Amino acid sequence: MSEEEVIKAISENFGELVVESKVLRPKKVSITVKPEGLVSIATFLRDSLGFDHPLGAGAIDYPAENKIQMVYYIWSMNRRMLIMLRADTPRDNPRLPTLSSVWDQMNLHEREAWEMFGIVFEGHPRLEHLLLPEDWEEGVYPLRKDYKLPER
Amino acid sequence: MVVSEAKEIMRISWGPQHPMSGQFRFILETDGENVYEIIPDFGFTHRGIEKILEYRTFVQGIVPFERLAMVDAANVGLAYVRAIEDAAGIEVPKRAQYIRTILCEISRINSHLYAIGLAAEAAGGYPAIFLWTTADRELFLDLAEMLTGARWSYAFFIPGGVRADIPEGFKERALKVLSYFEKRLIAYRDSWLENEIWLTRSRGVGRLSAEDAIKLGAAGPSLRGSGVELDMRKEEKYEAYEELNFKVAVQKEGDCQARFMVRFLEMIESTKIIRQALENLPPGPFKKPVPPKLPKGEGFARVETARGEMDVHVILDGSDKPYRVKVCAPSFRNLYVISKLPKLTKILVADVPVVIWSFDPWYLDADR
Amino acid sequence: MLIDERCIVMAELPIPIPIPLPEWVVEFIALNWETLLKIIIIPGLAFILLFELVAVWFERKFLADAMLRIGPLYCGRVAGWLQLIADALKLTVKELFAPKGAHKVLFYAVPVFAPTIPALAVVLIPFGPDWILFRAGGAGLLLFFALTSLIPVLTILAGWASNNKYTIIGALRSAYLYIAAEMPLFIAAAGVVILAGTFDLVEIVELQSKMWFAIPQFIGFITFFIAMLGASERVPFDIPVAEQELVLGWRTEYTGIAFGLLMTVEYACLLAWSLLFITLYLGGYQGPPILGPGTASGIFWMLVKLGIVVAIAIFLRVVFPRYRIDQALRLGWRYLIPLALLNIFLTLAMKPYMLALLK
Amino acid sequence: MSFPIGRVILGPVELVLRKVFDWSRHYSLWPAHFVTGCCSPEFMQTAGPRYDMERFGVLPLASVRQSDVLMVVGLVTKKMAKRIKLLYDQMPEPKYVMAIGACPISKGPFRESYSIVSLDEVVPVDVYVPGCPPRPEAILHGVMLLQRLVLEGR
Repeated sequence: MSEEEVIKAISENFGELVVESKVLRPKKVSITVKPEGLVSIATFLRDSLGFDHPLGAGAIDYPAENKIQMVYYIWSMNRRMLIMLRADTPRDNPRLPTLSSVWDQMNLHEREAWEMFGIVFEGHPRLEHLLLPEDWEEGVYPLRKDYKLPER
Repeated sequence: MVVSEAKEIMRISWGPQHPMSGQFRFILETDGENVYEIIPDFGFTHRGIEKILEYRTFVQGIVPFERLAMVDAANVGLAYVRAIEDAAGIEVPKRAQYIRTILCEISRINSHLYAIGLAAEAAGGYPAIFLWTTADRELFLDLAEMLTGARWSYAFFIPGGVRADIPEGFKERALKVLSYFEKRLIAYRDSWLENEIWLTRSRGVGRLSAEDAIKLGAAGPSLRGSGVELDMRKEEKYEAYEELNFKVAVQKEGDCQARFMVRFLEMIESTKIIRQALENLPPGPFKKPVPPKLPKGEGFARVETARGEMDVHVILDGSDKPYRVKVCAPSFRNLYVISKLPKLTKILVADVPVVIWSFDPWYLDADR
Repeated sequence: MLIDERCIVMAELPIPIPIPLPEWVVEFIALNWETLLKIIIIPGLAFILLFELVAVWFERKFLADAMLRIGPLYCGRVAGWLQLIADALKLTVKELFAPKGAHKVLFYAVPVFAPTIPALAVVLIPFGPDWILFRAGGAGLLLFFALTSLIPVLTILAGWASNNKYTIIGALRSAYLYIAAEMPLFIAAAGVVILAGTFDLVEIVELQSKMWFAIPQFIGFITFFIAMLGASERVPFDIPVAEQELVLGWRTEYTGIAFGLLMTVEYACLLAWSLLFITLYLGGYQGPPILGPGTASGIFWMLVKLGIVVAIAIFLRVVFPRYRIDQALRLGWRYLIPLALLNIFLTLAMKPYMLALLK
Repeated sequence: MSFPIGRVILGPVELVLRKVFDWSRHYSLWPAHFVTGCCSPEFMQTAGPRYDMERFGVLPLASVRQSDVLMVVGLVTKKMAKRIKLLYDQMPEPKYVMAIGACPISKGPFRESYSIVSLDEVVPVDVYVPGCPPRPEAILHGVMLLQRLVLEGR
């Protein structure tokens, strides 16, 4: 099956960098990676495994495990398969290498993740507000779990 | 303010208050005629829906979620509901799947009519086609109102099935509307898609090659207009699309005309789908009871909305509210492709409305 | 201004004037009541304003009908006929202000002077054998073209004075389009002048008593109509006022009555050009004398033909989207001008046969 | 104190003129093309053939300069609020504001969102049209209410 081939190919080339990889659904693979190996695995995915169509990227906040997980959703056009590339960063000082060099669409997604979660992407050309108004006060990240909505 | 003295490039704001810009702002860098840069300015309609959903139970969350792309509320609502069902492993009865397919296709035709109408308006104040499509949309709004009780935001899909069964008399009325609509489609094709001035305005304008479309991440008709065959209804085979036979509309040229031809052919396919779904509508229950608290889990749904493929990633933590909902909106990707287009082809100031509306972005969908 | 030689004694005054006017006023009216009538009523002020109201009302109703809509309905109980009067009155009451950086003097000068130019151009058109306000000594056509070529100057002034990026682009486009549309107009009209041998509009119309110039000058007829649409900025050439791209083109910054006056410019241009089109190609006031021999049937026929031509121009707005500016210019330079030149060569070559046809 | 002759002579004339101009203003309310939220398809339907807005003389125009009514259709975010304030100031004087949809009135289905404001905090509003989205008949009813308001000479 093509899912196992992909997982096998990745674990061979980047054995220790891959934290965990499993097949969620037929044709949907999820791989959790250490932040240092993110860029190299991403370029490997795009060039050799054919994952060329980026769908989106978002972050998930786990205050219990004190980590923020960034998820990249990439679709491969000829394999007809979706991969969820995940990377965890500590919650207090979230830092991740940028993937906008690999898929240029990630530029916008990373800006959104920065303003909503506070993840600082090293090497990102222009980390500015995307969805929030310009005068949004610094340090307040709305999508984090500890940001309670005003009325509730 | 002048950006670079050498080429006297000035920066025009295609502001939120502009007949063709809708709720969005593009900053154009142009020297009066050629456009060198289209910079999208997001955030004018950002409501923070992903945050609001974390405070709403599953059934309550459908109402704000459908506001993502109100024109195509059924498909968008379906994405959220399927994500929850995927996360909790809920099976939907056969009849509910057929009813869902019917409403999704009605909403798709609605949305494509809106896109074609506004494109005719963008091409040059061509009011007749814009108002004709508005008139035809009224018919489909009446159909949706008869089925669900609401014209736009249906909130008709709930985890486990559909809120109500098909009222009797709906089938005859739907068939009447569809036969009338097929005649209207021929009228649109003759009077507009083959209109000589429209062809000069859209043929070869905003050309997007297949590799660029894939690399930049275009979605839906914008992708299929460039010759890439990717339709979630065929990939994911969700709801009743597996048993119904229909073709995926694909065009090769990748310019504005091709994108609209894709939408036009998709409308023809949608009418066929509705007819087949109405013909062999299976008996049986239309809803399965679902407990309010769903077990812990992670679900991912991909639905082909009228604007492209919407992916919803839901994470449940055992309570009656979702822990986190991540939406990958098609219009967000289309707007990104628009911002990269001036680097791929030559675009004039007069072309900008036609090019923008050929991608049919829905700005509320992009801003979430 | 040529005053009529026939001196009418006050007694024969057709309309008894009950109002106690001073002596010299009655004398003045008695002397040239006919010219006053021309200035105020037919080719003059009232006609242009009335045409403006009727044309805009007809356009809104016609467009609405083509779009399966009803259009203005409740403002006048019958078919919304009072709608335009309501709009005009409302515009007079609106607040007038100029944008911050605008050049105040020029900004307000343009709406005042702009409508006068097409109105002046309408003065030269003959509505009857002797019902012409200003014959311009036999050079009516030349003065007409001289006047109408002033309009792009004012558009650029307005665009520049409004100190807004959109208006500058709109004004420049209007200038490009006007040049591309004016050339074919001159050359096509030259064809008619060669055939008629004179610039005087009255003689041109007299020559068309047996057969209109549209038939011998058919290529010129088509070119003139298309170029006329371009010159009066009707669809598919209404690029300078392209709502979708440039908000309202060079008229964006005007509010209240200034905007109203600039709307009259657009429709007065359409009126002027279609009147010229009728006199040159459709036989002006020629037509079977229905309301008696004299000027009455002439005026009647002019109005009928005007209605038809304007209705066609308005109908085109429903059917066609808009050309891009470079496509419109290409159409103008690459197709219209060669066609007009071809028309001149044909008239030169076949002039004797055409004249035989006309006699 | 001299007898206000001007008031006595011109009083009735001014009254008649006011009546005429109010009549003309209430029959030609030009909104600007400005949709800010998800109710925009419903606004297009109201301008469409079945519920034709133009019967009341409501003709959407391109720029705010020539408009009388600022029809805010749909939600108002903080970023959009600045632009709405800017637009409201640019409109010529006898101007009105119509809030169409539940969001401009009371933030609608997103009431606890962090980036939405209700229209009252931005500009003075004359007519509220509730509904999410309001039916075209409701929008037309709002237009009629505004016409009655204009007739009273507000």
